[in-house]
Amino acid sequence: MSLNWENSPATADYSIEELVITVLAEQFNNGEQATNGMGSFIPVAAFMLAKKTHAPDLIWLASSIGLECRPERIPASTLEAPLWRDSIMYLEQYSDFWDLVQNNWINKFCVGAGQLDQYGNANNSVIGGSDYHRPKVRLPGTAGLADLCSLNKKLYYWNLNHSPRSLVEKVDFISGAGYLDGGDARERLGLGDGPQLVVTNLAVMDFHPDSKRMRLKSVHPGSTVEEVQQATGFELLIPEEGVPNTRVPTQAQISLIRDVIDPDGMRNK
Amino acid sequence: MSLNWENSPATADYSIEELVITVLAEQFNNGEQATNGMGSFIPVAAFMLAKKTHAPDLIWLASSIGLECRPERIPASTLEAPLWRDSIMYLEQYSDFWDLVQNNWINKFCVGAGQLDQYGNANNSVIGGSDYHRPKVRLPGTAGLADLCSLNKKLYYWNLNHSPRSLVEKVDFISGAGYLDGGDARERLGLGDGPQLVVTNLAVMDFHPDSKRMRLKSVHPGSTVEEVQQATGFELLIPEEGVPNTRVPTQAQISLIRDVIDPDGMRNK
Amino acid sequence: MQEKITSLEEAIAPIRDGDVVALQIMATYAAPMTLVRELIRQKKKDLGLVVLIGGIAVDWLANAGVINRLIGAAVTMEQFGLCQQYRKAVEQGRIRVEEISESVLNARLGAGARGLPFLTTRGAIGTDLMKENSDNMKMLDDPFGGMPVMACRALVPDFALIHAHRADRYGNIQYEPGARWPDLAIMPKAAKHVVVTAEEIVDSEVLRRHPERTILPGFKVDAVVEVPNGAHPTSFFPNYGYDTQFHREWTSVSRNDEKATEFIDRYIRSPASQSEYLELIGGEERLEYLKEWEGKR
Amino acid sequence: MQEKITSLEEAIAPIRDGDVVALQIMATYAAPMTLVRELIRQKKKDLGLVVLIGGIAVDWLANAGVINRLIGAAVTMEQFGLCQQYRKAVEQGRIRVEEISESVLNARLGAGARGLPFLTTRGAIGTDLMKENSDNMKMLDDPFGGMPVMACRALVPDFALIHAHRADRYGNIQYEPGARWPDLAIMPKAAKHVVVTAEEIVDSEVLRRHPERTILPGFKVDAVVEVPNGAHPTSFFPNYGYDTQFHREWTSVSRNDEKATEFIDRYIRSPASQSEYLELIGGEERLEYLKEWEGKR
Repeated sequence: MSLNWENSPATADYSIEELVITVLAEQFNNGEQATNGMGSFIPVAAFMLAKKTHAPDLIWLASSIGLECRPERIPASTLEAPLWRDSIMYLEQYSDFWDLVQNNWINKFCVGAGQLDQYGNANNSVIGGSDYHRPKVRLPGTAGLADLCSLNKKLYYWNLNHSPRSLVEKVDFISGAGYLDGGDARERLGLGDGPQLVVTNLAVMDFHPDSKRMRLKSVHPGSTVEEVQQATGFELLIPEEGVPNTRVPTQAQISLIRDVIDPDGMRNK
Repeated sequence: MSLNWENSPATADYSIEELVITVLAEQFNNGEQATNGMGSFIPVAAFMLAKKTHAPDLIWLASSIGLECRPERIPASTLEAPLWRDSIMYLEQYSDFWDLVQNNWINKFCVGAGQLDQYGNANNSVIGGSDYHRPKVRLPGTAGLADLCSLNKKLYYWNLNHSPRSLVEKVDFISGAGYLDGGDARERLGLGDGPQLVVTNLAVMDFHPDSKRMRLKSVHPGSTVEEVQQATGFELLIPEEGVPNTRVPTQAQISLIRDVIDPDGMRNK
Repeated sequence: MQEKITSLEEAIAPIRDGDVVALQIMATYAAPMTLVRELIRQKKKDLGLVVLIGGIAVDWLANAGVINRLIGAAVTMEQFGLCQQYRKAVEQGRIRVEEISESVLNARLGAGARGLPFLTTRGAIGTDLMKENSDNMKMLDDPFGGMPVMACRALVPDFALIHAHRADRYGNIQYEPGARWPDLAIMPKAAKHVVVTAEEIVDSEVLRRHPERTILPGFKVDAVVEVPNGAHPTSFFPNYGYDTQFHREWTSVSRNDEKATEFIDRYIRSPASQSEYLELIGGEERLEYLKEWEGKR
Repeated sequence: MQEKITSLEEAIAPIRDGDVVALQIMATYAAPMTLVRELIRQKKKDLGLVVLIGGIAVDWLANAGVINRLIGAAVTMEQFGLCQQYRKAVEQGRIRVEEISESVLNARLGAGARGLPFLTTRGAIGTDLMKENSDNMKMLDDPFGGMPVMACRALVPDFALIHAHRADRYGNIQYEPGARWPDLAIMPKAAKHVVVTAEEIVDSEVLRRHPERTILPGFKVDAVVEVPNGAHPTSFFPNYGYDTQFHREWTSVSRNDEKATEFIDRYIRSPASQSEYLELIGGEERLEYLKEWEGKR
């Protein structure tokens, strides 16, 4: 906590998971309320890092249950009581949580998806097969993703396996609404906000404000624009002014992640 | 509790309130779930008496909050914590209570009304005046009566002031649906059950199974059919086979009411 | 974290004349009475009041001309009788009543809390409440072919006023186990702004010992004021019972406009602070007495 | 009062093949696993299973052929990975999935609990879930002119299976403070019949000490069985954590049908009782170990 993170120098000693965590952490700020779902070691690490550096007053709701919890470190599960240790409030789920979420008092959600498409639509349901009821691959299912995607949330996706199979032109099944067919399709259904950022093992993408197509924002050191495009199942928008490198973690961020937040290395699981 | 209530002889030493309590108590039986509203000393006494005599396994929900409570005696309010002392469950109101009530797991309700009409419609809202917004008398309001009347409950009314002003041909305002215009009017709206009994200081009335008009069931000792009819603002149905006297309380019932259930005499307030 | 502690004056000041204000209260049970008095002291007017079962607070606000409309299921002080000042104001057309039943109010506030345009009930079907409130209650067919239901339009009060057992300075609010009426559960979630008085302000660490007792997160609360005995003369279990003597003193004058106003001058307009008010109502001795409520365990 | 205590056999016997059974479970959290094993032991079949987030129980039921359809938001063992037996059964068409999101499932069960034909949400709008579930999810205009909402058809399971911390012999059920997922809050209220296992059966007087912890009244419960460690291998806080080793033992065989069936024969079909099962999974020593869960206070 007393680390001088603000003036800490950049480091080359980081893993891809750690880079993704630092990029995500920067998206969450003081005065905001954010939550994560299950199987979410990366978002949990990002929230914890944000709170220990630039955003001590970020309000983190752990896994929709534990408000302002203080786990000693990331535990072995993000859907179990050790995570929401020392919470200031347990949100009763059926009314408290879904009231506050639907009414947008909780407004940022960081989550993963089996497939994402060029308009930020997410698929955690089924891939391939003859029809919905005979899929090639049955994924876990939408859980709360379908809800949070339609309930005016700002959505932050992470993906540690950037490939033409996970970033596809069109998802096989929309389990979470992104910008649908792009343009104002989302707005026309009365759905606010939507996907903001996609952080992968290769690059960071956002969405064009008008077309809502996915746009390359930065490439991680060691990757090139061409490599990222090749690893993507659709044509990424490339800003004319060029694509910068993703800012690398600082020494202080890495120390916090390794020594304080996640000494057990759950981020690598 | 150890009083030999089953073989206790009738007594002439009772008040009208006590008679009303004993008549109501008989309506509530083992294996049923019943509740009361606020300002309900008479129903509370009736539930407590039933549980101490023929219906120890009646499930009484005190004022929609305290399940199977055990107040030492009737306290000074029926909408305050002393009533639901020793409850086995506090029903959280917004979901638990209204779920169980709407789904008819709680199915009997004992309540008073400012006006009742010949079809058992109840008024606790406004009397007289030029219109709804300029009433001659503003009553407390419907509270939960409008809900419970429409939610398939068996309704038991009490009235300690049997008069043409409180038992009227047509209520000025329907704050609680009885049989509406009679016949199958209630059923056509999909509303089940409805008013079962009206117990006043003069008589006991039920409702004709077809016409749903109020029908004299018994008159209290000391009253006559004619007196009851004169005190009623509409024509009561009088069974051809005659109208018996209301059964008077037993000594055991009176002792329980006076010495155990309501030593402070809240029933007379 | 944003600090939410403020004074009574500052907590109530943002309420504008004409606003819709939701008030926690059930007849004689658990109301933020210090906030109610502050509404009168600040001479608010034309407020719309939302109550489940209003009690003495409604009578006071009616006498002081603070409210001109009421959305609620009932107004009564239960064993202390009708609210006579309120009743007269309604009968004279000074307060317009939008009477709805409990399940309808729950549905309206529940929709407000959830950001939905309406919620539904099967209560109150067939009553005249529907006729008088056709703007906010409409029958709706079941799209799946079942029974029709009544849609109840979302109600979003401008403010909710709440009294709680404890809070921290960031506005996290705790309530002790016991009866939790719907006014507490749903009004503050539905309202745009929430003002809370608490018996005590505590360190956040105290709240963390019982996170299941926290009923509102700090980010949903605008202002918190520490007000011991802030529910007097209503009950606030397990801390204290309602004040019978004080309610009777009010009902002994409440049919007489002049005497009622004198009462309000004396107990509400004159005392400069909560502690002066508490001295007036009998001070420490009276407060100790109220702690020993009937049936306390 | 009606006694509700019975045996595992008798508690599960009334479930008929084809019934819809709602199961409390959140990935690795708080499931009535002894009841799940009893479903397998009694060779139930063609059940429809309702889960919010199903875990190892769904995998077992899939392997044993107990279920042929699933209504739920997700099936996963979180850090232990996908449920492979379930996944294969779906891919082969042996289990039909009606996938709905959490707010839709809450609305469907909430409507079932409240006796309403439907409840509404703004979640899941625009997704393909709507297309695949058009019988149960329909867009509905707001009769007050606001945003349209999605109506979610009432779901009334035949049975709900629940595990709790304690119960009395009349079926009053208590749960300790902590996370209360919607499956616990709403499934048993929506279901026609409720079967509960409890860590301990206690005298009703024990429940009366904390009435706010009682989550279900006895009259809503059909059967109660005392089953210490009845949630193993899922977690049951604060009593014990999930069993990592046991989950891993399952996932090490769950991709192989034959080995998976051997596992189920060994741990579910062979032990004649809960105590034999507990011996098999490591007995007192293992149970003591699980009590010392990570982060316990």
